[in-house]
Amino acid sequence: MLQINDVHAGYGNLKILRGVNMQVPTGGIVTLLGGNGTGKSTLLKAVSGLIPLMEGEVLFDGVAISKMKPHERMRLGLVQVTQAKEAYPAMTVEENLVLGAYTRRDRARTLADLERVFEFFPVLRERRKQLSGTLSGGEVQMLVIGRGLMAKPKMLMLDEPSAALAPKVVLEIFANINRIAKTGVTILVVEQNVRMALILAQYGYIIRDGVIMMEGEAKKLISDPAVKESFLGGSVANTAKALRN
Amino acid sequence: MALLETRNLSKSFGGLQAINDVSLKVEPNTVHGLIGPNGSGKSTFFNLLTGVYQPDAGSYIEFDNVEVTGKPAHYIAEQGLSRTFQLLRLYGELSVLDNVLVGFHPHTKYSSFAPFFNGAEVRRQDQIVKDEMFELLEFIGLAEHAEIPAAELSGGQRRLLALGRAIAMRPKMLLLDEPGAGLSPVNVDSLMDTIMTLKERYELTIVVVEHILKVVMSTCETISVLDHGQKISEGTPEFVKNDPAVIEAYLGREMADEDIRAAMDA
Amino acid sequence: MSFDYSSLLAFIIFGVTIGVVYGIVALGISLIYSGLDIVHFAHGEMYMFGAFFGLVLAHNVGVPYPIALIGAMVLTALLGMAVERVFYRRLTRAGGGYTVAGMGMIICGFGMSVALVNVAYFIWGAEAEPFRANLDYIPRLSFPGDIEVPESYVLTAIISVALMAALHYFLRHTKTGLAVRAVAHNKDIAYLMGINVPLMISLIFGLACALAAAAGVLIGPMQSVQVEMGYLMLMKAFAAAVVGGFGSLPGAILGGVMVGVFENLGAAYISPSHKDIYAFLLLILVLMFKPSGLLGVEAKVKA
Amino acid sequence: DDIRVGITMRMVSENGQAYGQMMMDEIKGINEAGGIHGKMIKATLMNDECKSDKGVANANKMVFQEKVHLLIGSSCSSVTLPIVDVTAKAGVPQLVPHSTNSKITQKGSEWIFRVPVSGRYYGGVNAKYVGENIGTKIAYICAADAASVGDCANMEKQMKARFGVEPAYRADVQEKEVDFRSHMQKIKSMNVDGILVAALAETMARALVQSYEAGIGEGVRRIGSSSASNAPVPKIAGDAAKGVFFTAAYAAADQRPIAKLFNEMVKSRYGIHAPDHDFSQAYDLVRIMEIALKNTNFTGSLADDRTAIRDAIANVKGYQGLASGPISFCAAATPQCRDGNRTAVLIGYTKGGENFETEVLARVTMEEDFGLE
Amino acid sequence: MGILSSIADFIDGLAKRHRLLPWLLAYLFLLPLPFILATVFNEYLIDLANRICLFILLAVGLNIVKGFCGQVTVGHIGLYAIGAVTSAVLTLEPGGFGGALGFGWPIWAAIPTAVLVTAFAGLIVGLPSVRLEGAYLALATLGLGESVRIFIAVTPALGSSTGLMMIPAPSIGSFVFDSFTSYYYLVMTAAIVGIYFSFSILRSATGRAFQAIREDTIAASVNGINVVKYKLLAFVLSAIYAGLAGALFAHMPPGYLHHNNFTVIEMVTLLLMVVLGGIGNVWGGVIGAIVVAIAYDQTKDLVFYFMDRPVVVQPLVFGLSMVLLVMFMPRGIGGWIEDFQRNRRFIRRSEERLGGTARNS
Ligand SMILES: Nc1ncnc2c1ncn2[C@@H]1O[C@H](COP(=O)(O)OP(=O)(O)OP(=O)(O)O)[C@@H](O)[C@H]1O
Ligand SMILES: Nc1ncnc2c1ncn2[C@@H]1O[C@H](COP(=O)(O)OP(=O)(O)OP(=O)(O)O)[C@@H](O)[C@H]1O
Ligand SMILES: [Mg+2]
Ligand SMILES: [Mg+2]
Repeated sequence: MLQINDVHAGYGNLKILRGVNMQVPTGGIVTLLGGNGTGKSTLLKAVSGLIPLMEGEVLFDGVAISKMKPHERMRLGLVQVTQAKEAYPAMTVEENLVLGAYTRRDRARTLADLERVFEFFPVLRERRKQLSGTLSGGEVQMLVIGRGLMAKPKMLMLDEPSAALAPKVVLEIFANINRIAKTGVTILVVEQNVRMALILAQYGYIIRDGVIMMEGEAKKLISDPAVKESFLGGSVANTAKALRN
Repeated sequence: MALLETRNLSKSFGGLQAINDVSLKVEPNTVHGLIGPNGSGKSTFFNLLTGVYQPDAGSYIEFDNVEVTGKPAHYIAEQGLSRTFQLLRLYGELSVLDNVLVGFHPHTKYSSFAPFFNGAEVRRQDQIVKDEMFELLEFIGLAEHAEIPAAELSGGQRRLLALGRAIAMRPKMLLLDEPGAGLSPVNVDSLMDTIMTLKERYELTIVVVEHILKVVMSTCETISVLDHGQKISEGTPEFVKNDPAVIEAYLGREMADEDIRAAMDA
Repeated sequence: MSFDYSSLLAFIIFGVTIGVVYGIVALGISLIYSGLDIVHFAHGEMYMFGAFFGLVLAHNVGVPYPIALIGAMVLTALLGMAVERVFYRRLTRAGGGYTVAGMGMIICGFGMSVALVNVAYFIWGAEAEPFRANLDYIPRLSFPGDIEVPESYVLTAIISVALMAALHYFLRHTKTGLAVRAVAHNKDIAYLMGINVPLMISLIFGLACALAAAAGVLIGPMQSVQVEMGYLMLMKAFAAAVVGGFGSLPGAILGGVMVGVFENLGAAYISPSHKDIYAFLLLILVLMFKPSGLLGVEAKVKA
Repeated sequence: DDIRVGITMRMVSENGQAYGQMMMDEIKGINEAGGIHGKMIKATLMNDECKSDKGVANANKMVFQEKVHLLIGSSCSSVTLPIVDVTAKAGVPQLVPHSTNSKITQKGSEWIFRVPVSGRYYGGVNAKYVGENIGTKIAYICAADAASVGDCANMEKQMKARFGVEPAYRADVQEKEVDFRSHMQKIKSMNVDGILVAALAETMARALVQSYEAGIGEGVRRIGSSSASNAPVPKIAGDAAKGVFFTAAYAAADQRPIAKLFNEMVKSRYGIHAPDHDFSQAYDLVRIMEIALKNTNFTGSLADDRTAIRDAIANVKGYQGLASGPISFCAAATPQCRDGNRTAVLIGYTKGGENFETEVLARVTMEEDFGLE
Repeated sequence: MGILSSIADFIDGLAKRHRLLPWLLAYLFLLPLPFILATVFNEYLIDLANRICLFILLAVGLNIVKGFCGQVTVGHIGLYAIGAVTSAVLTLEPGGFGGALGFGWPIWAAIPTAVLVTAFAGLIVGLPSVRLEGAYLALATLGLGESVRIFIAVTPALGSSTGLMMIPAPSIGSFVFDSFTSYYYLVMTAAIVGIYFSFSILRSATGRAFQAIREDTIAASVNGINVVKYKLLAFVLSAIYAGLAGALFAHMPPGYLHHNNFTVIEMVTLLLMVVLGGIGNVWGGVIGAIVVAIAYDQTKDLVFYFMDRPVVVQPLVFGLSMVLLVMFMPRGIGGWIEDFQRNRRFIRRSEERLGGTARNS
């Protein structure tokens, strides 16, 4: 579905990505992991076209999309959900969601999808008339994922969907991502919550300083001591322990 | 004597009751956790305490034996209540040093007109303060970056600076709103160290909101749990994490990898 | 002297008829503000250019008045889009808000206003031009108390209301309208929604300038057309947009009418020489009591 | 060595540009005909936008940097007023093309000479005519620009002095007022004999049009202030200009050959249907300057030359050009000596529109002291 | 660059030894300027320098409220007008020549009073800032500023359309400040003192509070800054500058004021100075004032002939250059200076660090 070949990109003169290679198979869930500031979000922006490539190419569904405008890529079914907190603050929740379906012409199906998003995230139904600028952090996160879904994507790229969410919601979100994947949507998810991400995904990449440092089957990575050392030091893994004690 | 006490604290936005009759006490020199589902009102609670929002009628907030209900934010800050924000809100164009100097503002000794009449005194005092703030920057590990604008810091350094700015106020109490969000696991560990050191070194009382349970569970003496604006539980970490109401509303069941995978597939 | 109710009625009617014109210019300003987050200080010049385009079409080309109106709207929309594309685009891309970039926008707008006035001056000269339109097919309105409203004002009121209704429908009930509003807040995300952002920006600008042109052509027959006509209209329209609430379309009209009536009453009963102050007075009064304007929504961002 | 002349005028307005251009053309004509005693006139033209600070800066620049022998300007009273002090202090003769405010010459500068008719004469002529031929129940609409405020005040004073009447209605409106309907509505119910509209051209034209729209009949006479002579008034007001009368310093309907020649010259060179008095005054000014310069003995010392030019202008007596009456100056620094033209013509529009027509109703010469109490 | 940084180092060094020394040097340096201008060029340039000094005062003052405190005001010119008209009316003789109001005060009492009145007016212009932000504030202050001008324009007691005239020039004993040169010492001193104080403010807690409000109002209030007080303070301080500049303008020969010296175009010119120089940078305002005033003056007699018609191109050039400036140099000249300073600091810091480690090892 998505093929990233030797991508270099960055901001202005500053090069962040230095030759990234990745593949996301159709219908699969792939996760991209890495420490703070290693270039995960930058890679997603390069794929969705928010920043230009310096070198390399990106193929989506076999089509070279490197030269396309963001909205053109989006029309092909490549949808990105950015790193939280980027809803339209002065619009209501419902308007935000409807915007997600902007490129679609089938009104009836759009409404059905709206219902589906409300089923995934019932809070949003309660808040449908509220301005999204006043939502709590977690609510906004749900809103932007829901909005991504409204576009009826072939592939969804999620940037840290579980950040700043309550533990219970984290599982819900991941379960929902899984359900979304089951409906045939290809998923690329960037995460800090390593354990959950690797449970969810079939395949994982670990990025460091703008290059892919390690990759492999998620099942293998989760038990790989090297990964554990650099990532599983904290967060959910230890939460379990803390709770047990 | 509690350092901070709220009674019947309420706040509604239009039809939404964001905080509903919360009474809470924080004892001096403790670390107090505040957890709860998203949208349960934790940040709103902080906003009410620090005067960013005005509470509804009937609420009562007392800090350090002074009633501060409905007082303006700067007044409350002057009483010694300091905080960080979920979205940091640093002064992006100011240098790192200036950021902490602004934090020191309530303790400025000269009047705001002094630069006109008594420039020498202003400079003398500023020099003293600057030295002091430099020490603080050394403590949080940003001394090297004192001169660069805050906007040029990396994500993790920004969180540190936000903390530094809050401490520069020499507060009696520090409110931390999700200090660990977005930090990689390694950085979360050093955050916990920092919190404990702060408490000791500055004899601070700290209230921390955090979703990364490890942080609250291992640093807090007491934890309060909010849900839909109401306090649903309070006690030691041990008590809270076994409270069925908290598990139901917030924690969820503790699960092994396989169970999680099964739950996802369900 | 006993209080004269019929002249009070007259002043109110006069205020309303001129107020709707303020309203349509304000509508454009409001649209640009809500769409692009910028206060367009050169909008008065769009109004002026619109009036001149209409004049050229009606007098030099010789088309009938209604066609001249539409032609002027199209031409001015094109002019506005060109100005936006060539000059403003760079700035709006740098970010909205009223920090450095926002200040830049104010100055840029003023600069553009000065430049456009001088371009117009070069083309048409400083002298005012009469705009004679044959409006005999429109009825003259008569009110009790010997008040007559000439046909040009009647026409203005009708067209203004129609334009507003059309715009309101467009923004609230079409998907393109929703997209226009989305572009306002965050262009990056609008891109990710699949919205053609540059096109929307041009669309917003074009619409707003077309509205200003309509006002210019409508008011031409009443007040003649002159290169310097833009500034005063801009001030009134600003007042109207703010009084009604920036970003609120019905608000712009309400604001326009209020400004029109308020200044007419002030001029009639307090002092005619302070007339322009009344609009500002109203603006400041409203802002002090309702900072977001009468019908504006307060988009407070959460702390 | 040239004779340096500085001109500061409002360039972006009405015919401002054309006046400036005509002055430059006339000066070029003098140079082409051999100049003054073999010297060329070097003229610098600057735009003061009708703003006093810019005008003063222009004057300073011309006096101290360009080192002009003679300064011409400005066309706006509010700019001329401060420049009078600049030229008085620096000792530079100044010729005023068309600022009518009476205070300009009352400041007592030895260096100032006014070519146009001072505003104080207009009021008297207007009042006399109105009171004797139209009636004394007059409504006043006065715009807030310097000229119109003066015109209104002078008229009001003279109506009071001659006929003992106060205005029947008076509205002080803004300089660029566009909506007079509420005033007209009030005036309509008052049965006045006439309406004085004192305003700049466009504003006046709008008021005239709106007075008919409000339903005030032709029986009520419309009286204009001196700017009624500017072409935009009949052009914009159209039919509403017909019957309007006003006082000015030049009538295009003047039957003298010199006037006819001038009208044709302006029409062919600048494409203007009929010149107003601002045109004629700008032209007269250049002629007066030429006469004065010809009578000056240039010594080569700037200060002496400036003084000599001043004295030469003060010696201009009975100049008969386009102006409504003879222009004479004298040496004393008084308004009596320096308001050169004391003759106002009463002009009426007989047809409005682009190709408007006027007629001369009367021509009145006033005493030197008139209006100075 | 080498020369620049050695000059900057030199000044820094001086400032370390004595705080006021660089200022005194600058003052001494500027003292003979009129004589240089008059002999090398011509007297007119002194007049230009005087006007530049007034613009510097205005721009530096505007920078306090706009650049430091981040409040978008378009009403500054109204304050300038208030300062000018107040001082003028106070000093004019009652029943004097112009027919305007007059109180016959001595000038040295009138100027401080005018500054106080303006400061108070600044407080009022600042009031909307308590509740309004961004565009709303810009329009509210625009309204207030224009209202001041219109009010002056229609009030005969304040000059209305004929203006206030023959406003007396200041004098000490028998020495009258009525020549370009003597007035230069008055306005130049005022400008230097104004710049100095502007720096003092910026580098004090007051200045930091202003900047904190500019960056994030909510965070500032939580940091114990009384936002309302400091916003108003910024307006009042900038009004003091405007009031002083206005009063000095009123008494500057030929002592004439007219309401159209205070229109929106003048306001925009001021904004242009601040932005060209660099917002939030004290030297920015100074440089902007100098550059704009000189550029304006030099393009004054730029007349092109198009088909034998003289076309005054200055306004067009002025407008377009404003647009292009904002487009291509949004941070102004001050932006360069800041970058330069930052680089220098960076180099010095790394040198110190290297030196430090060298000693340790
Ligand atoms: N707009 C920008 N301009 C310049 N540099 C940037 C910009 N955005 C990010 N960077 C830099 O690029 C690098 C990579 O940033 P990126 O956002 O991709 O990190 P990330 O892997 O998503 O980290 P995190 O886990 O903290 O979100 C960082 O060093 C950051 O400072
Ligand atoms: N200014 C406001 N206007 C309207 N509603 C608000 C406002 N601020 C907060 N809310 C609402 O109050 C509720 C509590 O919000 P709050 O930000 O306090 O949650 P939280 O507990 O901090 O959540 P999170 O953990 O996600 O940060 C939310 O439903 C939010 O939508
Ligand atoms: Mg990221
Ligand atoms: Mg929160």
